Amino acid sequence: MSENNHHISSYKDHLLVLLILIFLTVITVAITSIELGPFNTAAAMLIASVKAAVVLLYFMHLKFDHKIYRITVGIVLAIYAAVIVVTFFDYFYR
Amino acid sequence: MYSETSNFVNATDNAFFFIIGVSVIFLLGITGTLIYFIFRYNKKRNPVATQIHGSNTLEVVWTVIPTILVIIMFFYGWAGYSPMRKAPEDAMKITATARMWSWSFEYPNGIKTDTLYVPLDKPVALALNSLDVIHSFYIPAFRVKEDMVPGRGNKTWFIAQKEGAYELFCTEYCGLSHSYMFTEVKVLPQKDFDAWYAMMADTTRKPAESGNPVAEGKRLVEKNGCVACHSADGTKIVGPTFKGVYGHKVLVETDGKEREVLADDEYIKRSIYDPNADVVKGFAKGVMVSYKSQLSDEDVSKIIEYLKTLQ
Amino acid sequence: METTTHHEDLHRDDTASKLGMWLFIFTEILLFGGMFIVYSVYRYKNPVAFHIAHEELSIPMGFINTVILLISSATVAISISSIQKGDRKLTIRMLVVTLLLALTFLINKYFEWGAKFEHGMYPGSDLMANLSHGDMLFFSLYFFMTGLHAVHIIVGMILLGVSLYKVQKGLVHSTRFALLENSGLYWHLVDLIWIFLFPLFYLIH
Amino acid sequence: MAEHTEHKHEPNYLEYQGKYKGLLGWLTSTDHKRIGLMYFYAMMTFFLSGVVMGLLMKLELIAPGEQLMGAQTYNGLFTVHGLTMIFLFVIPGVAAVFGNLFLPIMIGAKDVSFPRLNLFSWYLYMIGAMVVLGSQFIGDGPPDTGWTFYAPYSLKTNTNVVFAVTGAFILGFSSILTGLNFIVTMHRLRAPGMGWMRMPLFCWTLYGTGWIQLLATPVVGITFLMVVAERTLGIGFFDPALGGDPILYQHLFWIYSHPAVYIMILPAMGAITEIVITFSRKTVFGYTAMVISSMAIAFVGYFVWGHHMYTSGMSSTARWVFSFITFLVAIPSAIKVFNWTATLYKGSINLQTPFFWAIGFIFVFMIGGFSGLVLGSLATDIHVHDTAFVVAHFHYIVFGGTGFAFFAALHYWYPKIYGKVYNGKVANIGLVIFFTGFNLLYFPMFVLGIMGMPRRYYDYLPMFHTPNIISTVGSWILAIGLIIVIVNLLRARKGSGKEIDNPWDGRTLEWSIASPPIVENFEEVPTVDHEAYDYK
Ligand code: HEA
Ligand code: HEA
Ligand code: HEC
Ligand code: CUA
Ligand SMILES: [Cu+2]
Repeated sequence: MSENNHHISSYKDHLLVLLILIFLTVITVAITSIELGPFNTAAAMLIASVKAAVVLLYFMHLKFDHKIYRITVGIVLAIYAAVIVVTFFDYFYR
Repeated sequence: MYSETSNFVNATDNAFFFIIGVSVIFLLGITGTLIYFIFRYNKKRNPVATQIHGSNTLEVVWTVIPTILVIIMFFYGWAGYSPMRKAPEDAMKITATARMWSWSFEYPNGIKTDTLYVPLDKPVALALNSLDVIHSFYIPAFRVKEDMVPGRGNKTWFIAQKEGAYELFCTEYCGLSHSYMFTEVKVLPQKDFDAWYAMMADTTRKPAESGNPVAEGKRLVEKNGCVACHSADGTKIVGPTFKGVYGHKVLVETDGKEREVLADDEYIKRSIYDPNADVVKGFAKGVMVSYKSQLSDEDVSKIIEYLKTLQ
Repeated sequence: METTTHHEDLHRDDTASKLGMWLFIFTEILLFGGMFIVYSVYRYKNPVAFHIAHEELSIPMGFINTVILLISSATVAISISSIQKGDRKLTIRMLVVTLLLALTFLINKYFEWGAKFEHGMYPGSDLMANLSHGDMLFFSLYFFMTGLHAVHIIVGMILLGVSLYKVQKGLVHSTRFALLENSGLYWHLVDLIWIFLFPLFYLIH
Repeated sequence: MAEHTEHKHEPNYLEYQGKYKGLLGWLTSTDHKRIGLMYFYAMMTFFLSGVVMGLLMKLELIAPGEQLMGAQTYNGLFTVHGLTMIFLFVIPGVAAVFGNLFLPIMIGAKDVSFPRLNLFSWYLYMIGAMVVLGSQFIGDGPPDTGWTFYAPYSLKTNTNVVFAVTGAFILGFSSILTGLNFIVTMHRLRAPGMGWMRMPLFCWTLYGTGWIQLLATPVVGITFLMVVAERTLGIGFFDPALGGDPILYQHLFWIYSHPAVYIMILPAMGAITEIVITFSRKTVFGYTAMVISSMAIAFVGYFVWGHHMYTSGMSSTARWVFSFITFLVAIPSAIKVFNWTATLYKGSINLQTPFFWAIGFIFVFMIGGFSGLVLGSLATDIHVHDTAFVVAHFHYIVFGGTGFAFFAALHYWYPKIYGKVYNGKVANIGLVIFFTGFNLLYFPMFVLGIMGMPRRYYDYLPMFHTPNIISTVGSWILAIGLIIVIVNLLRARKGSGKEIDNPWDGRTLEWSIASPPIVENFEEVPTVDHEAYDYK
């Protein structure tokens, strides 16, 4: 599968990604410290998802690996999301 | 089996008949086809197989037809079920409370029974509660069932349409005496029901045992389901036996520490009102739950009188 | 998985190991996923209690730990790049830094939990038993989820420790780095989970 | 390529002597075939003990009132019976035994991708089994919660729940690792020319199963851990007295346990597909449809768990959503049944024991499946939920489905596994008795359920007496059939059968090699240049 494409990320890229992640963390803390009501949670979760995507794509190398990995990760996360949605069919409508 | 016993029977049974009907047709059809093929195309009759790789038309046909059938099944099921959720406004409201392993029904005028009495042809809405674990309220003849979940209410309703007595089971497994947690629904014509209702509400009428605290205590212990867990003859069931409790030392665990207490009035009362404060050694915490809402101080002292006699 | 990588060279299949690691990561995601479902349901049912309870947790502490984990993720990533480039020394150095960061994370956690314990707040304590229902759920989840996360940190440290050892022995090198790569993937997963735990427990209200 | 079978110079996997001899040689072996057989022996032991428990329960139920045992014993029995049958027999079931034995061979590989992990899974399985069964003897008595461990009863009861739940957790891990191993094997070790769409259909079902194992099992794992934490540490997750929501427990439990029923049935369907094909000497009807339906069952099956909870107090919206999806999941099963039937058309059917088992499977599976439709529909499930009807449904489909498929597969691959042939006539007689007993045992339970007899009932009202008697008598007939079947197979092993490499003219790769196979299956890895079932 991915035997032949040996993409090696440079150290600089890793550091850049790290900076972005820390920056996003600071933003989350800042945003959640002001009162935004329900958007609070939404914003925090959105940023966490962006961070997770960055980790997955760069640190975990999904961006450079064979696409089978990206597809399976996508499917797994989609199934998980669907499970949450279906669970909340119960809780939202009680 | 039953017909027209409640307002839900028809719709539910129609769904049954449709699903089972379709199923039987398919079952017989497919089984018949299999047997025919085995007969017609066995090695002796048909030594050389014809290779067929498939047919998209057929695949589509036998995907679409079952899909349509299945959607009709869904619809019947849903149509039969959806009225079960909405009790009419004018329904008579009864609270059903389950605990291990007894039932208690409370009527609008405050009386309590362990058998459910309902008037004929009148909607009855039940609020379902449980005090300890999950039970389930099931009247097969009426096609109603709903779980009784502790900590959150649940509800169900029905209109009984035929006079008589019907079984009422607990269908959610709830421990040792799950299979004995059963009682009856009695459907009375409105006139009889009203008479019964008035009689029960009449506080001036006393049961036969009144005046004899020991006998009344015994009746209370039986009526409130204590006997499901406590024997009077020394056998250990789920809880410690009542035999010889009163006046003896008991080893209990209080807040995780063991200690010995004398089973006096005070202790027995605490055991009934707050059973998890002192947990008798060798028994589980949380199995018995408080009877504070069911037994008055007076009741408890009668029970104590009764316990005194079991030495 | 560690057991999968040292076959005789005959059977060696790095891609298989990596695929296996990814599949294992999926199960870990669903493992924590189950808890996130519990968390979101209880948060939905007890919004006020969760709001108040979260203020008991120290944001700076959580923030520091988040940054620590992010840095450690970067160092692992660098160590994987460097082993591929053949820079063994840098690999070793980066792995040591990662392990130290992981240790710091655990020490922080220890103090954080310790402070709670001192206040009488620990699973099974009287204080906890007497909390309101929502608070009780919040702290039960807090201890359970961060506890399980800490277990994963320890497992990750073991994996990285083994990789470090093998790098030093020269058993893991620029053409044979599947073990390190997979341990790295696992470590990123641990980071990934924390990325969600941090806002859920410390920040949002 | 099935023709040339001049081998015999290499020892077969049964006789092979590695570093260790005898039992130790088996216990340390990473050969997938040996591991498969080790699963098989362990599983048969557990199955038979579960069977004896079932028999005891039926004896107790022959009449109202106490017959043999007290209520506590009965409650313990159905719990352990359920745990044994579900977690120790049918969930690993066909996949762990026949998947391990034949998946690598069928795709032309020498072993699975991670042989040691495979052995490790077996050990986890054994440890988990010991812990589950240990809960019988250690601590405060056998768990009495039912295999579902519903909160809050499972949090309150005095019995040994922690042990049983921990055991189930370990078993879950074993199952996850097996699934992982199979998926990677199929991705990496297919022989040259063996494209995805050339894999035998049994492999495809294992592929779908693997994904369910990976993605569903962890959810129940964590749920069980929470139960353990709640019982030992006294923290609240599911106990309403501490603010928890018992219905959430049910959600989490069924998020796993519904997909788990497809873990049980998918490989069984795969095995049946192989048998139907081989014995009609004809390529499968609708290969692609079979592949798609397998994957669809795996996928849709993930979203129907709520049909176990129609009466739990879930929101009405959730109830109809789950009901609707439940009906959709029946479609791919229907497709399979139709394709099996069509495969027979114009075949040249070889009437042998495995084929009869397969037909038996299709019949009882249909009855089980159709009763599933009754349960999937809201109005009717309200009536029969948690009654004997449900018990009948799942015995028909779990025992009737997976159990029948297990025996079908055993009779199908027996010559390959042992290089021996059993007595077909006796096997058929056993099957007929088994089949009769089976229907007598479980069909009355449908009637009981519709009459309203709840399940998990130690005692019942006299009105339920007659069907219960029939059912108990059925269990004895079933027992006789089972004994005949098993003794027949045991005798074949001891006795001197003819050695046969391809007794049924099968076209999948395992029939192209020696019986029993040599240690690494193939002397040289085959190259595949045709579709999965190339009958001419
Ligand atoms: C191998 C395991 C297995 C399988 C495959 C299934 C398959 C199905 N199950 Fe079953 N089920 C269990 C094992 C299984 N089940 C167990 C163990 C329980 C009880 C758990 C417990 O409480 O202890 C249970 C309980 C259970 C319930 C809960 C009952 C209750 O507690 O109230 C429901 C409800 O919807 C249900 C539905 C179904 C359906 C719709 C299918 C479908 O997948 C069936 C599909 C098959 C067919 C439909 C037949 C073949 C099709 C044709 C011949 C073509 C014609 C078809 C049409 C016209 C549609 N099952
Ligand atoms: C694969 C799954 C599987 C299998 C094969 C079986 C097999 C059997 N089960 Fe099943 N059963 C379950 C899975 C299974 N069960 C589950 C999941 C539950 C739910 C548990 C719960 O509620 O939590 C359940 C519950 C259950 C109940 C319901 C309990 C209740 O609700 O009150 C009953 C009642 O009769 C029962 C009976 C039987 C019987 C008689 C068999 C028969 O098949 C057994 C057939 C065999 C024989 C009749 C005997 C053969 C005898 C021998 C071979 C003798 C050996 C020889 C010597 C010792 C010399 N089972
Ligand atoms: C579901 C089972 C159950 C029911 C019903 C039940 N109990 Fe109990 N009871 C227990 C258990 C278990 C214990 C021991 C643990 C404890 O102390 O909480 C106990 C303890 C007691 C004790 C202390 C006994 C001793 O030996 O010190 C008394 C008194 C008592 N119960 C009275 C009652 C009365 C009166 C009723 C009915 C009105 C009742 N119980 C109903 C389970 C039950
Ligand atoms: Cu109450 Cu079962
Ligand atoms: Cu299901």
